[in-house]
Amino acid sequence: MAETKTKKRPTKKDILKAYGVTPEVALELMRQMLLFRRFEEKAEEGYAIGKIGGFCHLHIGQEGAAAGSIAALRVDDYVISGYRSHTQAIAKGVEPNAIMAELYGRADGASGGKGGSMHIFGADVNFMGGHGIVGGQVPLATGYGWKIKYRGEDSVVVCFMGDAAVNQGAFHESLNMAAVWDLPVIYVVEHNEYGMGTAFNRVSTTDMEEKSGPHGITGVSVDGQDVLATYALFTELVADVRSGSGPKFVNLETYRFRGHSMSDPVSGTYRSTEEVERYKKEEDPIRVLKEKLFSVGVLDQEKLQEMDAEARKIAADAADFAEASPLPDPKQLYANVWAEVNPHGRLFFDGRSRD
Amino acid sequence: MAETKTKKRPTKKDILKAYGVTPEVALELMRQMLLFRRFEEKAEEGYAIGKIGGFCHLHIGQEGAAAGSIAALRVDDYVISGYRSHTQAIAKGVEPNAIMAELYGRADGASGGKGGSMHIFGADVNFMGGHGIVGGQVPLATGYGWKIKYRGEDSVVVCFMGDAAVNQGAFHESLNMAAVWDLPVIYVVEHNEYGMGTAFNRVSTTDMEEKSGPHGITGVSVDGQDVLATYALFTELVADVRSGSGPKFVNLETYRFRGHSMSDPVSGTYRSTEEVERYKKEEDPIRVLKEKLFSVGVLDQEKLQEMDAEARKIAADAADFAEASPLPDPKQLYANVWAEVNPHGRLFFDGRSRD
Amino acid sequence: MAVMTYRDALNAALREEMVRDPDVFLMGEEVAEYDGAYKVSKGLLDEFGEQRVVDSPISELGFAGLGVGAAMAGLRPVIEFMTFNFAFLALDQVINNAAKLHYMSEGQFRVPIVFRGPTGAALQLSAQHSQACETYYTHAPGCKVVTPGTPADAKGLLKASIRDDDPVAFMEGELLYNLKGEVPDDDDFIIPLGVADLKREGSDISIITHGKMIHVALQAAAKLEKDGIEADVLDLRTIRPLDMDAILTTVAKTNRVVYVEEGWPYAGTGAQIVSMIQEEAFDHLDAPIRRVMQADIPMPYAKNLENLAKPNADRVVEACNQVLYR
Amino acid sequence: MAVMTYRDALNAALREEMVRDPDVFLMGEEVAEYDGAYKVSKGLLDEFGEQRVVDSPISELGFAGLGVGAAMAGLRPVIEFMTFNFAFLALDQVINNAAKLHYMSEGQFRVPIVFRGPTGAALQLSAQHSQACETYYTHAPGCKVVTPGTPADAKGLLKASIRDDDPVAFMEGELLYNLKGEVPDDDDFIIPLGVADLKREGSDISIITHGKMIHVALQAAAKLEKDGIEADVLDLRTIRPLDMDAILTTVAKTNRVVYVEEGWPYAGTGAQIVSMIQEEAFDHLDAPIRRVMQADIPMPYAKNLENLAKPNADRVVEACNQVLYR
Ligand SMILES: Cc1ncc(C[n+]2csc(CCOP(=O)(O)OP(=O)(O)O)c2C)c(N)n1
Ligand SMILES: Cc1ncc(C[n+]2csc(CCOP(=O)(O)OP(=O)(O)O)c2C)c(N)n1
Ligand SMILES: [Mg+2]
Ligand SMILES: [Mg+2]
Repeated sequence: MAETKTKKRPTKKDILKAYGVTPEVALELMRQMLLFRRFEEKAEEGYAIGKIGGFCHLHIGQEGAAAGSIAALRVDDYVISGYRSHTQAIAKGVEPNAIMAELYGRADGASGGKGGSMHIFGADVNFMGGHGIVGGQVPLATGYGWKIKYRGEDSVVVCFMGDAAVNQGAFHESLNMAAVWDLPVIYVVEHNEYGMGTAFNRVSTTDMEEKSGPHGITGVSVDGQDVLATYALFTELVADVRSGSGPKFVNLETYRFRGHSMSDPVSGTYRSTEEVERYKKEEDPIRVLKEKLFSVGVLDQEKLQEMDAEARKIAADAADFAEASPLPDPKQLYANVWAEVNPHGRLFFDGRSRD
Repeated sequence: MAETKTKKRPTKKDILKAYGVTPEVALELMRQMLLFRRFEEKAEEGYAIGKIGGFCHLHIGQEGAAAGSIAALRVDDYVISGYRSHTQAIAKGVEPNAIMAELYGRADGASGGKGGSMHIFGADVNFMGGHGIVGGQVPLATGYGWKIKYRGEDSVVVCFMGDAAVNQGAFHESLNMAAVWDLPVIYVVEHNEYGMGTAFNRVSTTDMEEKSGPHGITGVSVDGQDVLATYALFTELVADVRSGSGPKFVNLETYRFRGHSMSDPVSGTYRSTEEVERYKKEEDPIRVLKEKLFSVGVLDQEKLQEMDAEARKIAADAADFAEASPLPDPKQLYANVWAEVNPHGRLFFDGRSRD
Repeated sequence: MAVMTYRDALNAALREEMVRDPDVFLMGEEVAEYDGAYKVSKGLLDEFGEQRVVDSPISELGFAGLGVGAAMAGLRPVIEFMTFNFAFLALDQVINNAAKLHYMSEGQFRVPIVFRGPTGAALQLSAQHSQACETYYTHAPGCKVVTPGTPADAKGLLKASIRDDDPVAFMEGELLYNLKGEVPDDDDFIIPLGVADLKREGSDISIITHGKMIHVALQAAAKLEKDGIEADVLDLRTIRPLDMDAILTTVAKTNRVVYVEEGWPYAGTGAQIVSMIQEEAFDHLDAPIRRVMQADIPMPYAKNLENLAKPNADRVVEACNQVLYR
Repeated sequence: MAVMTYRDALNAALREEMVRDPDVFLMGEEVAEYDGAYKVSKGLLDEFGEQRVVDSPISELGFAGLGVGAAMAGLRPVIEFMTFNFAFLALDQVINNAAKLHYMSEGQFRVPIVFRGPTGAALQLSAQHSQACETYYTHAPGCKVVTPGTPADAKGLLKASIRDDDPVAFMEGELLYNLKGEVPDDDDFIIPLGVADLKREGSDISIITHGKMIHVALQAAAKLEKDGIEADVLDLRTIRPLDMDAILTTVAKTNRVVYVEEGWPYAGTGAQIVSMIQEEAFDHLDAPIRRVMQADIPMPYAKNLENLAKPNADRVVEACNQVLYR
């Protein structure tokens, strides 16, 4: 399976035109991917020194997904994801500082320190999380699509999930409803070949593209390591969906360069070191884009280093910000359990004092 | 939708040969369908006079499904179904007396009066119920398939469900597992066009046959009102599955002549009286078979009446048996909650005396 | 005041709230064209159209989750479970999403959703269709639970639940749908969540209960009255929020308590309430509290066994006599 | 006696039972090639092959139900939930099928299945990954619930659970997997379900608890000891069946009770136990029973908040002092 992933990509001079992408957009995608990479490397550091706890799932190697898809969205479009979602949050506009502070479990975190890595939210920029139950976000995304249609709006929802999520009933129930009610949702599988240690072909006898078929939604595949191709596809899909063409399903082929979470080895158990090394060498989305942009003269080593330095600075600043942010006030322990505290009756039953 | 159901059926002299069915089998299928019809009419009577309570779902109009499929099975093959399952229980060998007594809630009922219409079981003849949660039996069927493979046996599982069940996550999760592990299960949708009052095309944008596609299981459709066609298909499928060809999916097209359950009107709300009348006239599986057998001289009016009288007698006897059977002993109230009552510790918490 | 059935009271509550707030919609199996399996939504499709009264596929997990998403997005969904027995399939969306998202996001999202439908046993529906499911919802913080026992309570509480900004499991009784009672006409007739109702006054013993069981409790109280025993019958109405003040008041008055509940005993709502009473009113208790519950078994089909399994007035009277040491 | 971790004790129990009975198999996410997310099934794939140690898709409802079917059919499945947090998705199969089929069929089917995995909070896993899920399983008759707190108990109880003819929810603690303790070597070392264990003896107060919390209770007892207070620490070990005799014995001895549990308070196991003690040992109680539980909130991520939310020894000591009127 893994062996067949290398795709033919345009390499000629007019490459950006072939993708229908301007140099500005291409550079912005590079800028984003660099930021994602440096940010998550910083998170890795934070985890290693015990500043970050719990589960922490990185997108390193998969940066093309968030960059290529979310760049095609408007601010009033919605993005929702699973527990591997730092880069999508950044792409949608959640402040890196707030994300890092959330990873650190601090008061200035995106979720006030209550969510952690798996539960980043940014309601103001329409980033709806950050969900920990595999497949659990898929019905929620469908509900956002429902609301858009209900109100006659023209926003679009992009719902990310991992390849293992398509084996959850929630996925199938949701896609069927989205088709029946013609909801403006793009369901995107970040197909990185593995769900934890389980290769996709060990838990499915069919290809990813076929998974949406019974619900009347055609699947389309894209090389997610090629951010330009991803961007081009999403530009088209988002326009289609916005104009009322109903739900879509995208098989975004990608690969994760790190372990499943921080406690999982990168390779050596369920996948070989050679496999990972080959992907890192040939399928790094940043390198793939860099080579293209170098070849057409839109980017050079110096400019790249400048951009990278900027990315590193944002990431370092985020870590500093997080470090400087206080722990959540203990008074917050009982805040926001209930959106409405009724004037009558008891809502808390632990018998503890709450101030 | 409903309008397109009438199928071309062989009408020529060598009709049985065309189906690959012997006269004996054809007559046996007729005998069974008559029994199903008369049995359930008796149940209707019992319900009308208050002998039967709760939910009671009839197969009237759908007799071809159980007859045509289960006749192709061996005793050591398994059948499992939903809450509409009287005829499947009879076909698999549960005594009509025991089923009727169960409907009456009596001690001699198939489940000792504890299950009722929705929960008929016959472990001795490998009829595994009788399940009330839509789609809930589908994972169980998959577990039976697992056990057959685990033990290296060559039995086959037939799992019935209604058309609405394919929208349950349990369906998709099960079919995927069955495909991945190559389990000997035939999943059969009794597609009677409606889930309660909801026409299938209101809750699906695709045809039933496509529902198993993403799991790598091809769907095949059959005219379930043509019991010979049903029998022919199942004979073939069962042989295939027994020889190791893996799971199958059957879209068995049929129609229910009664309301969803006893409290549901036959027609006038979600479907027209004309629609129901047309089906009863043109698509009654008993009549369809009768016309065939009359036309080839395997059956005549006299013989049919004889068979019908026999069926009526079995049904009437079942009602008498049920009526004569005592209510369950109150002592049974607490029996069989636990298969193993541990020597230590409390298992019941109602503080009541249990003898 | 109009006399109407519990069913019509629910219907009126839905209609009024849908008129009042265009963000309210109803989704579930058979709620539209079929008027609801128990006809609670009768006429609403005609009045509000198919965008606001929506027949769903049989996908409890899916449409419950769709409702949660729609609520996060600003709508106020009413999700009907044909019965709560089927909602086990949806529980992940209720507990892990609806009940937690407000907290996990530090208040960025509200989830103003009502999950409603019948809970508990009807008549001879046997094990998979006869469960009182309250515990599955009360246990987790973040979800409110409402169990009305009369038409007026059904109406006033459903309206309050729809207006509440938190997820509410609104649990009805199939056997109550035909029950008639007086219901105030006022469009803004609201019964606030968290206020118990003393359905009968007495001073000898407190019978505490909720939902369908209030009628059993009242029957028992009538029987006790003939024996010269006067019972307080306290209807909790909502079990989260819980009107603990009302509970402590009746306990302080009578010093003797019987708790009546439809469901299974182990870790039921009653266990919680008994536990709190003994903690907070220890010195007021003259006798141990007894609970009258369903037999601790899956519900059997046969009519005689089912009757034995359910709580009834005689059992309540017996428990009261024990608590009164008579 | 060998000293081994809780993880290895579980592993040994699985291995021994798989050797003993060819009908026992293990299925779940990552249990085979990955050795289990928490390495509980390490080496079992190599030893027993892929028909008996099976990696499943992420389909909790599906593979739990597959297990129930396989159990009805005569096998003895051990179904691993990576954690019980994910098992909400499977609850319909556990409650509506596993727990009821024996009754509904009047004993025609047995469902000898074990659902196992960690329950409760680990470290900073936040709201969706940090739930103590016992109540969802204890409430319904038909399902047994086991919560071992030590390596020896883990081994003896898992073996007993696998051999038991009923469905068992076997709930482990992620934070216990590395805990070391003595474990008898005997291949037939079984701890019968329904037998509590007095983990510490004292006569002033009874601390009743189970699972991971026994260690918190023992810490609290050690602190109390310094203050001259001697506590009984009763580890229930299995919460259905429940060793009520042991509970009543310790209550009769000390007349004062604190109950400690990891989960949420409302309708937790503790509520049930308090309710029964007050009913069955009313006259033995010298003070109200207090419960020490998780804060009644979804679990927050931040370390300081998480620590505040969890029960700890100081809270237990405080509750004991209250019960002792000190
Ligand atoms: C319902 C549920 N089951 C199991 C888990 C544990 N788990 C977390 S991530 C994961 C693997 C998911 O893989 P995939 O969907 O491919 O996403 P990826 O991690 O590769 O991005 C598992 C099994 C969970 N969080 N939720
Ligand atoms: C999970 C679940 N949801 C809802 C119901 C209520 N219900 C019982 S039968 C039924 C319709 C099922 O239709 P279909 O699958 O087509 O089977 P049919 O009745 O036509 O045989 C519904 C909604 C249920 N029993 N289980
Ligand atoms: Mg993956
Ligand atoms: Mg149907």
